[in-house]
Amino acid sequence: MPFLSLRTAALAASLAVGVFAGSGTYTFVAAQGHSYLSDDPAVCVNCHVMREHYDGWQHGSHHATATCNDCHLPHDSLLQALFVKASNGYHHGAAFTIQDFVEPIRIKPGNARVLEANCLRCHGEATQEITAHGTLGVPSDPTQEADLYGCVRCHQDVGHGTHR
Amino acid sequence: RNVAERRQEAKQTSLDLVRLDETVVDPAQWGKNFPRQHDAYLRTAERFSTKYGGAGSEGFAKSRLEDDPRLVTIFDGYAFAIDFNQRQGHAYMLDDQRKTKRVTQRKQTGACLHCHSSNTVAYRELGLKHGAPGKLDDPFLTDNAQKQLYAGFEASCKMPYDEATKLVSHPVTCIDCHDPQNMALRITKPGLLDGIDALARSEDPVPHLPTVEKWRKGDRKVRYDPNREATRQEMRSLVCAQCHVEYYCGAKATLFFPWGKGLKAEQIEAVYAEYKFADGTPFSDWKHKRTGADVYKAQHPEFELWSQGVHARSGVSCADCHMPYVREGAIKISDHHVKSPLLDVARACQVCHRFPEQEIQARVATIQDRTHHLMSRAEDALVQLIGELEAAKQAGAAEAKLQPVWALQRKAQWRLDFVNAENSMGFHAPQEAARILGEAIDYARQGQLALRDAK
Amino acid sequence: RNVAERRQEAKQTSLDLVRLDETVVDPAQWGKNFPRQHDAYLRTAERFSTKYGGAGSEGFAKSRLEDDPRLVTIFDGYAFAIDFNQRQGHAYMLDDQRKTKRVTQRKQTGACLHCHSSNTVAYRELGLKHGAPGKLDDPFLTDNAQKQLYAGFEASCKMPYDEATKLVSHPVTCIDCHDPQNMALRITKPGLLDGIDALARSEDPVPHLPTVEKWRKGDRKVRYDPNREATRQEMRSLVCAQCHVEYYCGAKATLFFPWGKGLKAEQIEAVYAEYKFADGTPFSDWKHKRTGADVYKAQHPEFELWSQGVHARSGVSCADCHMPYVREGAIKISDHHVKSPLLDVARACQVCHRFPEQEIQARVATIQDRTHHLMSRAEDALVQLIGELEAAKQAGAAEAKLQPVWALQRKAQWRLDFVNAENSMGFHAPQEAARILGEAIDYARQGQLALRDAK
Ligand code: HEC
Ligand code: HEC
Ligand code: HEC
Ligand code: HEC
Ligand code: HEC
Ligand code: HEC
Ligand code: HEC
Ligand code: HEC
Ligand code: HEC
Ligand code: HEC
Ligand code: HEC
Ligand code: HEC
Ligand code: HEC
Ligand code: HEC
Ligand SMILES: [Ca+2]
Ligand SMILES: [Ca+2]
Repeated sequence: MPFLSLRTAALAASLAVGVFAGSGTYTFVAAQGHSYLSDDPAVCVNCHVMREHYDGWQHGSHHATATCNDCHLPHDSLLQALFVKASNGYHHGAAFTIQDFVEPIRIKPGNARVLEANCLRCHGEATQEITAHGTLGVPSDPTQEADLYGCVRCHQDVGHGTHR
Repeated sequence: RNVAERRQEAKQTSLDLVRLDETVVDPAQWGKNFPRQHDAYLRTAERFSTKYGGAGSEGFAKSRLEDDPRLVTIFDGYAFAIDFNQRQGHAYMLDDQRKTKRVTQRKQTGACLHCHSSNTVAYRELGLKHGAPGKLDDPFLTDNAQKQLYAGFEASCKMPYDEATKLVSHPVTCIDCHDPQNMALRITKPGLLDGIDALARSEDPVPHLPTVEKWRKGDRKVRYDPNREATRQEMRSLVCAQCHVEYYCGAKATLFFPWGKGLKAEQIEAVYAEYKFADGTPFSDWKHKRTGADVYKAQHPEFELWSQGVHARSGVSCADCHMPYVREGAIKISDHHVKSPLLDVARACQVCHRFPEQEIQARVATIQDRTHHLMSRAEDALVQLIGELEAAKQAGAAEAKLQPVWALQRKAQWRLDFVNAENSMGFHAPQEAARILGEAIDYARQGQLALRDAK
Repeated sequence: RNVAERRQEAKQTSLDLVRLDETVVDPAQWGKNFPRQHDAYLRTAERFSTKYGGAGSEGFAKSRLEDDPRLVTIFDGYAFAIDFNQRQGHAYMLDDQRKTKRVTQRKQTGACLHCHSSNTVAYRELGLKHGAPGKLDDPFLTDNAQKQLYAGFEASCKMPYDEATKLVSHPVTCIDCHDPQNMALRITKPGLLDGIDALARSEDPVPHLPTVEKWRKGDRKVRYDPNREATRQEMRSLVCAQCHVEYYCGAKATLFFPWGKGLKAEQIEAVYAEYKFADGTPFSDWKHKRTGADVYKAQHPEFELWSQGVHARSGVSCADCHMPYVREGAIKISDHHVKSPLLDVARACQVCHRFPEQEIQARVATIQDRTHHLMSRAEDALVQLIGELEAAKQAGAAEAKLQPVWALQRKAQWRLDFVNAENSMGFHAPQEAARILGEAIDYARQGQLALRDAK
């Protein structure tokens, strides 16, 4: 996965904070964007649009072993985690308020990369042989949908149970 | 709208302004309690088109006869040769029926109304007039109410269309699909209640209707009744199967769904082949004008074709695709603007299929184009057979020589029509549609061969 | 086993006991570093059968001719009428080829070996002998290595089979699919390298090969080379497409894959229809013995049919189903026992399809039964045409009258064979298989009609 340099991350994080401090404050507070600062899955459902994903997670195979943030936040550096948290928190809060997101909600390529890194964080040993000659992961061709590849191409239901 | 408003909305989903009961037909009344569903319901009056769907599909005429004049030859002698159009929204169903030349220029019975109007109450009122027991506000599932329904249904089938149509005033409405007490889905049309019972008694595997399979394993003493047995997910298809099915509804027998041997094209054909009218004559829809063959007419077997597809097997219902959930504020409701899913791929398909909209559209187009292409091939073969059969008849061929060729025309025509009359252009079960067309081609060509060999 | 033991195992997955390079053909050597893959690879010698798959499918004879004698009529005059068997595991490919009566009783060229042996090294050695530059241990993707490969390939195609087969000693092995340096997949067979380039230059949409679509948008100066362009996921199908494809490999031209117009049955037919051999004669595989028609032979177009299906469009590769991941101890690897997925539905299908195994088997059976049924119908039609055409010829019909009927036999036969020679009984693209068969029926019957009309 592409490595966010510390400097970029720090810069971006402070930028994001700046935005929250300004026009984003109402949104962030009202839409309970601070949910992102907790590791408790229950806080994600402060937004009703996260209800299905929460319910799905409760029925999913990883319910006992992984919470939302174990899969959806980067774990290689605290700063990066904070940055993703802040930018997702801001983005989702804004999206929720303006209601400009498209349903069904779909994970975005950047976050899919984060997700896959987390699969490997826990299952890296088990999969080392199949990943030895290159990641299964996000395709080199940007025109391809990221979620068609990688672990989730087959294990789509590990996080949230079956969709169909 | 801001977040505070949205919270508010979340709580306002079901108003209780009007007391709904078994006598309220007018959807506007129901709409007072359920404004969102009602608003969408009204939008079935909007016109749209997709490549092969909707009223006047892209590049096709609204009149299916103008669009494909071969159909005039194929239906010659039958009402469908005068007037046959692309379907459109539910709002039009009653009007379109009243205005079609099939009704204005041909005699039809009240049976037609079974699928083109809100008749739950109309049937019961008529039933009461014909001596059925109880009162109109008896709950629908009581014995009395059911007797009213059936008595009215049967009486209406015996009335001339012009008279019967005066008994109704709405296209399908809330009460035909919903229990006014709790909005649960329910089946109100006798055609389906009888049809599904016949299906339950057949041997045909129905993996997509698990409660039918379950009923078969029981003692079978009480008939299969979807209102008692069916799961919610099954009901999400069965409410549509009240109408989107093959049927017989001519003057010689009460309307019925021919499912006693199963739902496949050849199983339905076999039911008709064995069927005798009350007067002892063998079943047929009409005598083909040019060839003299007794032939069958297939109408919109959406439920039957869907039954053969992988969606049905996977438990995907009609409502999942044609009435997908839409978010209204904090809650999700069913989109009561029943329409082509291709107009709303995000909600109708992408909840299950993680592919871009363009890709999903392309998949459907691939399936439909294949069907369309093969169907055209089958039509060519059938039209050639009809032409040659007509010529042989005119040349004075003996009936004994024509008989086996008629049988082949009947088989070919039935299969072609099964796919053509179905409204998804093969999408509901792609391989099955192609298989049926392959057989249609075979029988039509065999007919042509038989004619030459008979000479 | 406890966690510590599992950890232990995890580290032992990739041993480094042997130095692998471009000269190591023997899989046992590779197996020292990759014992799990090698063990499974050896198990391709196991025999099995499913309803329609494997060697001697359930209820079907191992000999496809015994199983269905109509094929003897259909292939009359060609080697396939003498000997044609169910496929079996990879372990048998070289042996089965050496022993088939198609080789022992007919003259064949070395081209046959392209898909039945490990020839990556054999080609290069032969190429070096024929003057290609460089050395045998040049990395495979270097210019020199590629020149060796092509020179050897072409030389081998000109050799008689008996001589060429002495150059090889293994069925497909590790080196034919893998780079010895890093085990990445690679394409080593010239047939595919040329074929996919021809495909890239065609107009046919290939949504399942995104890098081909991408290449088409570029300047096209350098030819499409899967070893440079293809994604890993594409490679998981392309390594199989080295062999599981339709081809020409007779004496009159070097082996080629006919993809210059696309991958659909009629596009391949169009390539053949335009093709002229070096001596100027039009393309055909053989002259049908009974009818005199010049006809084409289809062989195992698995890649082509898969390309038309929804799995290909969804990015599901051959390896996903035929070499699913298995967990061995603490690690997961690709199952190198390449076989029918129906023998391991849990791994091959159920990660993606969360339905019970029985349900998945039933879905496949439904698709395959439909195909089988329609195929049988098409065969009947074709065999009748052949019989009547033979009779007409014997009765002395003029060639001018036979010509159009021959064309129809060719079309019908090509389509029937396309589905029959394909090895999934329609599963790889159910609707497409049925469409092709529908056309086969039409052309066969049209041939019969033409014969009668010509009289
Ligand atoms: C075991 C890992 C895991 C856990 C734990 C997890 N998820 Fe997910 N999440 C996934 C996967 C896998 C996907 C699907 C990505 C795909 O299919 O491309 C996903 C997708 C999503 C999506 C986007 C919807 C979509 O289908 O693309 C949302 C929203 C989401 N998760 C929210 C949550 C929330 C909220 C929680 C905690 C309640 C949570 N996730 C817990 C693995 C996980
Ligand atoms: C402020 C309301 C809100 C909260 C709280 C919330 N989400 Fe979301 N989330 C949204 C909205 C709105 C979207 C859709 C954004 C879009 O598609 O543009 C979304 C989308 C997502 C996605 C997929 C889209 C992407 O950008 O990849 C993931 C994954 C996700 N949320 C995870 C979480 C997790 C984990 C939590 C709790 C830690 C959480 N969400 C809490 C509103 C929220
Ligand atoms: C926080 C650690 C963690 C993360 C992150 C995680 N897993 Fe797991 N996963 C586990 C544990 C623990 C188990 C159950 C124990 C076991 O059998 O190994 C498990 C079980 C599984 C299983 C077997 C059960 C099943 O659902 O079939 C699969 C497959 C799997 N994980 C795939 C994934 C994928 C794919 C991802 C990323 C989307 C992922 N995991 C993310 C820890 C994790
Ligand atoms: C092409 C499909 C496919 C892809 C891609 C894939 N897997 Fe799997 N995975 C499987 C199958 C099939 C199994 C079951 C193997 C078995 O039962 O022997 C499996 C098993 C597993 C297991 C073990 C589950 C158990 O029962 O202990 C884990 C963990 C896992 N996969 C994680 C991953 C991760 C992480 C990735 C990405 C690097 C990944 N998989 C990519 C198909 C896939
Ligand atoms: C998996 C999704 C799906 C399911 C389930 C499904 N359909 Fe459809 N249906 C479609 C698609 C796609 C079309 C083609 C629409 C078009 O061409 O615009 C279609 C077309 C139709 C049409 C013609 C619509 C038009 O606008 O021309 C009717 C009527 C219809 N379906 C009824 C039904 C009924 C009744 C059922 C259940 C028995 C059903 N469908 C189940 C997806 C579905
Ligand atoms: C009472 C009978 C009846 C019931 C119940 C019924 N339909 Fe219809 N449907 C019709 C008729 C009649 C038409 C054609 C109206 C016309 O063309 O005037 C139609 C048209 C349609 C169309 C075409 C819409 C368009 O705009 O082109 C679709 C899609 C459809 N129905 C789907 C469904 C689904 C899904 C259900 C169940 C949720 C259902 N129908 C229930 C009788 C019914
Ligand atoms: C079993 C249910 C059912 C019965 C009985 C029925 N219809 Fe329909 N009708 C439908 C459905 C569903 C559609 C929409 C699908 C289509 O157009 O194929 C439809 C469409 C129509 C249309 C619009 C499209 C067209 O064909 O021109 C007309 C007009 C029509 N019906 C007239 C009649 C008449 C007249 C009768 C009685 C002879 C009749 N219907 C009986 C269910 C039924
Ligand atoms: C052709 C059949 C049909 C008609 C007519 C119909 N509905 Fe529905 N309705 C459905 C189906 C299918 C559902 C989904 C039920 C379920 O999932 O159990 C539904 C669900 C509902 C619900 C439950 C919430 C939701 O949206 O899922 C309400 C409320 C409702 N309908 C109101 C109405 C009203 C008011 C009318 C008349 C204006 C109406 N319906 C007409 C088929 C119909
Ligand atoms: C509720 C879930 C669901 C919905 C909604 C749904 N599908 Fe499917 N679809 C499935 C399942 C399940 C399969 C069977 C294969 C599988 O198990 O993934 C399938 C298979 C397919 C296939 C391949 C099978 C075939 O018949 O060719 C196509 C194409 C397809 N769907 C298109 C659509 C389209 C277009 C829509 C919307 C109009 C749609 N689907 C809506 C679940 C769904
Ligand atoms: C989605 C799963 C899937 C994919 C992808 C797939 N196949 Fe298959 N294949 C099957 C099934 C299922 C059968 C039928 C097996 C049987 O009848 O036992 C089959 C049959 C076969 C057979 C005959 C096997 C036998 O034992 O008789 C061959 C050879 C084959 N496939 C090769 C390929 C090739 C080459 C590709 C890629 C171009 C491919 N398959 C892609 C599922 C798949
Ligand atoms: C070098 C050519 C070659 C390559 C590469 C190749 N195959 Fe084969 N395959 C064959 C031949 C030849 C046979 C038949 C052997 C026989 O019957 O003697 C065969 C047989 C099979 C069978 C039937 C097995 C059985 O036991 O019935 C399957 C399944 C199959 N191949 C799938 C694949 C898949 C999947 C790939 C790619 C991962 C692949 N093959 C790569 C040539 C090849
Ligand atoms: C383009 C690749 C390719 C070429 C060239 C090729 N084969 Fe095959 N052959 C295969 C594949 C793949 C199979 C397995 C699938 C099947 O049996 O249809 C196979 C199967 C066979 C079989 C076992 C099944 C049967 O047909 O009896 C024999 C024997 C055989 N080939 C002989 C030959 C001969 C002789 C030649 C040369 C005239 C030849 N092959 C050329 C790919 C090829
Ligand atoms: C017919 C083609 C074919 C042959 C022959 C073949 N492999 Fe593979 N192999 C594959 C495919 C496909 C993969 C999956 C690669 C990927 O996902 O990138 C694979 C993967 C591997 C991997 C990576 C780990 C894994 O299991 O996914 C190793 C190691 C490997 N093979 C070793 C071998 C050895 C050793 C041999 C010879 C005994 C061999 N292979 C023969 C097709 C083949
Ligand atoms: C890596 C994922 C994956 C694997 C492995 C896989 N499938 Fe599928 N399958 C799909 C997708 C994606 C579709 C297309 C419909 C959809 O989007 O769900 C599909 C569609 C289907 C369909 C309906 C389409 C059709 O062609 O009729 C059937 C049946 C099916 N799969 C059976 C199987 C069987 C049997 C196997 C194992 C031999 C298998 N699949 C393996 C992903 C997969
Ligand atoms: Ca009918
Ligand atoms: Ca060939």
